[in-house]
Amino acid sequence: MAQMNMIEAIRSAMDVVMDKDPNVIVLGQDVGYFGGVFRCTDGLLRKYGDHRVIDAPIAEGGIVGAAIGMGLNGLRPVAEIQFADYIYPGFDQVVSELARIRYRSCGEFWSPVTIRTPCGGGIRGGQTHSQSPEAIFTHVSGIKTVMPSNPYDAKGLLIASIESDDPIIFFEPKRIYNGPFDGDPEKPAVSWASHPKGEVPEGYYTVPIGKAEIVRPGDELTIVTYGTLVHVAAAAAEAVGVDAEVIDVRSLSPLDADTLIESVKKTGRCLIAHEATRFGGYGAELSATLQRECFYYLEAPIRRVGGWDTPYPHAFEWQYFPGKKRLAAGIRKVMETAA
Amino acid sequence: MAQMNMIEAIRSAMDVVMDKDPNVIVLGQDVGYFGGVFRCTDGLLRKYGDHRVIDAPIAEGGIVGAAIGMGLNGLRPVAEIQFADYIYPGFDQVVSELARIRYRSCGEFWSPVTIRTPCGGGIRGGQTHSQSPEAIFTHVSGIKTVMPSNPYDAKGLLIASIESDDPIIFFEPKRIYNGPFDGDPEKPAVSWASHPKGEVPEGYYTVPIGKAEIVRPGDELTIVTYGTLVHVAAAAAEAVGVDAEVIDVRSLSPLDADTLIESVKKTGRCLIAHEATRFGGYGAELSATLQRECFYYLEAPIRRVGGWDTPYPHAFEWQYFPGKKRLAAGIRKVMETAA
Amino acid sequence: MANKSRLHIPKPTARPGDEPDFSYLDLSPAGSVDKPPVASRTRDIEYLSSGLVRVLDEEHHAVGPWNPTLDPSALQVAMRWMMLNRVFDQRMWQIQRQGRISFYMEAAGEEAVSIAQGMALRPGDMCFPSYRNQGLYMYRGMNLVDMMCQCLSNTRDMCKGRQLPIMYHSKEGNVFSISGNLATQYPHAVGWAMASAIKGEDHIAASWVGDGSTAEADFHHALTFAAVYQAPVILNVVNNQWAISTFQGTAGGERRAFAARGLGLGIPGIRVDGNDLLAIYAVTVWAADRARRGGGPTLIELVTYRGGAHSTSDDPTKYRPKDEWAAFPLGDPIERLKNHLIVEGHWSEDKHEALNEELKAEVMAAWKEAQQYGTMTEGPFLDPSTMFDDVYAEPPKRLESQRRRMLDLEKNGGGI
Amino acid sequence: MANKSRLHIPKPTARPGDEPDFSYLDLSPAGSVDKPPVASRTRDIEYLSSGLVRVLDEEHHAVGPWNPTLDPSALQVAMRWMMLNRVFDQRMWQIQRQGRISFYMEAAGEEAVSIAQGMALRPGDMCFPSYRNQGLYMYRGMNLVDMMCQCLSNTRDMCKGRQLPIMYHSKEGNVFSISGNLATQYPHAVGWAMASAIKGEDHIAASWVGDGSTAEADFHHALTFAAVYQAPVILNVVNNQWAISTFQGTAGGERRAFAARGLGLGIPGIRVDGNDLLAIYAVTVWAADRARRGGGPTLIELVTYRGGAHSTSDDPTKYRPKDEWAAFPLGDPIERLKNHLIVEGHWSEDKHEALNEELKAEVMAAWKEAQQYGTMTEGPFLDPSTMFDDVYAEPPKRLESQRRRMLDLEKNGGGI
Ligand SMILES: Cc1ncc(C[n+]2csc(CCOP(=O)(O)OP(=O)(O)O)c2C)c(N)n1
Ligand SMILES: Cc1ncc(C[n+]2csc(CCOP(=O)(O)OP(=O)(O)O)c2C)c(N)n1
Ligand SMILES: [Mg+2]
Ligand SMILES: [Mg+2]
Repeated sequence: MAQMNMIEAIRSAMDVVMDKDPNVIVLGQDVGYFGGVFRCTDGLLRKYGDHRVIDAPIAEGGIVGAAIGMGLNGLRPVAEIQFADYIYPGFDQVVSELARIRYRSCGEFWSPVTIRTPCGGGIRGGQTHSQSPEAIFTHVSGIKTVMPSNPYDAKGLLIASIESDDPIIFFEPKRIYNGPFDGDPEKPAVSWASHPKGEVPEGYYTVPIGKAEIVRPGDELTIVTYGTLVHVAAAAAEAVGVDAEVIDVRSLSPLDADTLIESVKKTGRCLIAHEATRFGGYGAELSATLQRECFYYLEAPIRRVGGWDTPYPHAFEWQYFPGKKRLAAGIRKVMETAA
Repeated sequence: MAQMNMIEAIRSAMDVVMDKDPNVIVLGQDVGYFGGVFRCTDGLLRKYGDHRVIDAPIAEGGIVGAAIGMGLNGLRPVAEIQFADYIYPGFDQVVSELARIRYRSCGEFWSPVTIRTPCGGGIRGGQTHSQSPEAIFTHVSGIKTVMPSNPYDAKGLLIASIESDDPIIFFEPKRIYNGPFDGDPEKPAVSWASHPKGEVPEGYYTVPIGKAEIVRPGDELTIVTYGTLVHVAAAAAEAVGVDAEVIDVRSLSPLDADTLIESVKKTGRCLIAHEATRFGGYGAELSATLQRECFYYLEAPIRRVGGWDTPYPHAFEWQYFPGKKRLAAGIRKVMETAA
Repeated sequence: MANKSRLHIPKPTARPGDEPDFSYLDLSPAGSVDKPPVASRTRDIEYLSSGLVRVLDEEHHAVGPWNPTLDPSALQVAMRWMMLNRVFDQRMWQIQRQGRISFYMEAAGEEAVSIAQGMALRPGDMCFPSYRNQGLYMYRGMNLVDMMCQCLSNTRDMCKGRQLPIMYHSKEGNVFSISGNLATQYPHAVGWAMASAIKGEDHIAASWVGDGSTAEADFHHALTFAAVYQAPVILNVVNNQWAISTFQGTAGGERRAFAARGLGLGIPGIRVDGNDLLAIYAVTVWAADRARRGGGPTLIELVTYRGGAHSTSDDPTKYRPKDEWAAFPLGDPIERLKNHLIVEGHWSEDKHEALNEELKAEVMAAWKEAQQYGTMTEGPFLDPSTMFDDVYAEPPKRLESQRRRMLDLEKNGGGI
Repeated sequence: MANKSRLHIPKPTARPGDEPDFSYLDLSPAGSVDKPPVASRTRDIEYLSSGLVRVLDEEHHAVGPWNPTLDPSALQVAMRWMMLNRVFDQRMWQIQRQGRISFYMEAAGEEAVSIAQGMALRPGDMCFPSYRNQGLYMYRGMNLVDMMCQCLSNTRDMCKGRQLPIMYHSKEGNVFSISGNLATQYPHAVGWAMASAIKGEDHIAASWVGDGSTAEADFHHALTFAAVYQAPVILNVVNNQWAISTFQGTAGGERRAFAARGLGLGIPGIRVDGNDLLAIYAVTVWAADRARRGGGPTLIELVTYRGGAHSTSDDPTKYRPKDEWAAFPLGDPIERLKNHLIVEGHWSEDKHEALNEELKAEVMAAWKEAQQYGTMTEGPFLDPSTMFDDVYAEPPKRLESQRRRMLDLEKNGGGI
């Protein structure tokens, strides 16, 4: 098996599906000749030609709208939005069209668009290159929302997304493109080479959409999280010395509630963590569902750790980012409380 | 005091503030000569002239963007988006600009725009004239989100919103424009005349943003809701015969968590209800906050009743709408469960 | 020019109580606009965006270079479709007024748009219509009973009760599904056309928006993408002078025709008499031919008038003169084709009247049949639990459990 | 025209390894474009959108009707600002390369845009710039130390560490705050200008976007609103030939100049040599005058070249020839003004060199001073808890409690 970082894994996913299915095409800003500002589409233009890897004008609404039209005509478009923060100009096409065409036409028309977009902070991008807007999309019926936390899942989930007949927003936590990150920016960068999930098959495989993964089994506490924070959570649990079960949600909608519920029933305690602004974030949905389903098993209130309810400030991203320290504090809080 | 329905109360709010402050202007589709498709701006053009009541092109992004610019130049714009379902084309201007200008310029620039928009179903409007997208906005730091449930609050909150230096999304539940609605579409329409909150002062007053209201005191159960469902919830509690405390959240962000927490601590049981799609809805935030703060007081899991996780279907709106029956079932569920 | 900066507020020439005034419309006489070769460069055919392509002259003859010289029989067929469109709309409007459907939108005065363009396109071409293009669905094979069942949200409703009346869709007829959000279909058409070119097929796409909707972002997105990739697409702006209560000037139509909107991107524009079936047919064939031969997009502005209210929820007497339609200088598309056929000896008032009655009967018969599949008040009724279908191809589990809870609740009031 | 529909993929004339090729640029000789009265009707001045207004000729003389005949001293001042812009950018670029700031964007090759337009506008006019208009902030009074402190996110940072470097704002100078989202400032400018007209003031607004950004929805919104209300606004498109890796053709610039984008709405467009300070100044004064006198909006396309990388995160050698800038036919704005002043006898190579050294010293001195307010690695540091300020005018309680928790956590690792 090959070693890949997340960029290579994502590129490999597109390569594998494009090779297999001539209807798969890629479009987005700078994805063609240049290979994408994060290099995720590097080499695809040379291999598949300019009718399948298309540099688009700077108009996210146009990219999503045109991709929908292509999908209606039998293609399987993979659209890149350069930063998740820039998906808003295309929001109407996502919510009112992409998510709704199958429903309103009773299945006669549909468009299997996958929208890939890098999200999250930690690269000193400031407030418009750091957002994690996943909660906004999970609330929209008709689309699915996925966020991998490692190269293996990224490739398998992306292939599954592209092949899915449902429209999917595929969030890529850019902080971990090049290596896992335990939340401590002072430590030297780690590469995916040392991580088991950095081992990625060259060829075709899928990771099913709608399945969470227990990345670290444990008995005392369940930490439900996704994206970059999967790694931070594991490190924080380690640091606190709690036998935490860390669950990577991976597929935010559809949500694999069963896996989460089972774990929380087992541990009786739950911490939810994400990078996005906490108020009205996706963690609220997780908390609401888990408290309802696990009420009689809970020994302490479910707590959420998230980004503060402010924009993501450039200079203070490490104070904003819910890092190891904040997660550790959260873990302690959930553990301390007497049952 | 005058009798007003919600349309008249909203119109009166704009009238009162426009009269008081020459910088208040109104813009939107069909708001001028015609007076708005729901008549909320009727008469304002004649009274204040076409430089203060402005018919806009059909471009929600342009309306919000231009309103922001006007606000930056000292005006206090009240923008109407004809249906909440049509706010999405203006989403980027709301999230990336309106909500963020004060922050990114450290208070040097800001624009006090109020966006009024009718939301919710129950008027046979089908999936694009029925949505309640409030959750999406409550997740965005930098804007405030308000939804009144009666004429008195509508006027007082709208005046407070227009006068606020913060940008505000002001949702108007259109099902109750003309009268309160207990969730039973078969019953003859009721007018606001018979409702105490249909009594509205002609002149200036405000209802503070950030304050929930206990609309029906009770001891056995807390129902937290807002908009149209305030009336449905009260009727459902009546029907079930439970001594429920019904709280109208009114201001979704900022949230008056204290009032809610106090009530739930008192009753030990909580049902949350809203019309929007449940998954990832605003009810999730309410539930997450309340379970954390009231954990040791809860005698049963907090439950949420919402619209189903589908688009709002035209012919089945009463099956989609969380009506009296569904709320009653929810109440029973929360009450049944042994502590 | 004034001497200080000022806000200009566009005002229609007439409001209720005023005399209708269409002096603002630039009209050219029939036959006066040259017809260029399809392969012309955009810069050489800018005149098409400011003139008005017309074929039917004041004496009802078909004249000039754009005369498509269609067979009289083809024109009679076209006539029939336009009349059917109108008769259907009138009946459905009444039906809405009787409270038997919840909503309706008519195309009165604009029927030539859908019928002429329907005729000019090939069956394999894909249409992305607006809500006033019901004629396109009809022309492309949707039967009246199906349309009525959609409006009734009954057991035969193609939309299974999910959509507002008139929001049809036809996979078979290659006519896309209507959206509530204005202009969103425009970039879809461009993307569809791009895909056609990518796949090496020669099908083209066409889309329609109203004058008011040109202000939306998707109008710009569509034009930009169409120009950049030279997509084989026809982008139509149906300028019926009014959005809801605002006139075309509020959408930016005061200074330059909508046909000129793409010129800055190198997209040729043609302004055509939207009530002249022959002219519309001719310009559409021209644009389709150009697209199919690799000439890229064309923007067509169809100058017409919204004869009726915006929708059944609207009351136009509140914002425009009652008799404005009668004063519209381009008349009524049905009358104009009728007069043409009559002067050419292929039609008569009697035949017209007879056809009208025949169509009324056809529509009435359809209405009878449609009601058998259910009405708003009488069964059979659609199963409401179908509302959980088609949200996804592979639905999440929670939708299934919500469906069960809903059914449970319908039955015995239990569960949430 | 081909014989079948096809997808056109815009391709730049040269990629790495190719000879630079600017043959696609339509150039007119200096002085060759007529200057119309400000009160002209849009349709009579369409020629301004296809020609290229230039004042400086090949021999460095100022010629033709657009020559603003500015005082030599004014030109020397302009020269100084352009040079300062460049020297500042070069220094900050180095500083970024040394890892002492996180990010930077330079305006190399485009300095004339900000300086000439800054000169042409009045202090009461409001500017809504793009991220490449740092020259505007400078010209309108922001001092270098403040700009550097912003880039350093230090204790004197006007943005309190919230914004990426270069995202300045100046209330005092009437220059708006930079957004990360492209083109969003365009409708703000239009709304601001509308408010000015509503209030009966004669201040105008101006905004800038790049060629690539014209594809965004807000470009269309701004043009539509500006045209409809005849807002007193100048909408500038800085066509520096490149977005990031895509050239201006990918934004729809292959067939028609960006200056023509508003013609379909009746907005006059002027295409100007973006490296000719005199020409830019002249057209901007013309457009400002027109706006102030009630003539409404003007779209100005400034034809220039992005001399540097897109940003410090970019490597342009990956997608365009290394020597493309040197081959750009409109040269370098600083060189051109220098040569003009020299041939007119108001400047010399020596003076130029001396000024350059002086400016370098000024920038170095500023850098020294700026660092005293803190750097990324050395204090004093901003208080991170300021991140909770200014989210709202009246903040919700939860922000206060989050601030407390954050401080608590910073101190003793407790609480969440
Ligand atoms: C995004 C969006 N904004 C607003 C509306 C409300 N609306 C429906 S139709 C209409 C007027 C459209 O006018 P026009 O485009 O001229 O089409 P016409 O009705 O004349 O055919 C408006 C404002 C909508 N449906 N979608
Ligand atoms: C809405 C949005 N989409 C994408 C981007 C990413 N982006 C930043 S600059 C840029 C290129 C802009 O090119 P142009 O408008 O020509 O301006 P220039 O950099 O040449 O001055 C892109 C794609 C963004 N900042 N915002
Ligand atoms: Mg119209
Ligand atoms: Mg550029």
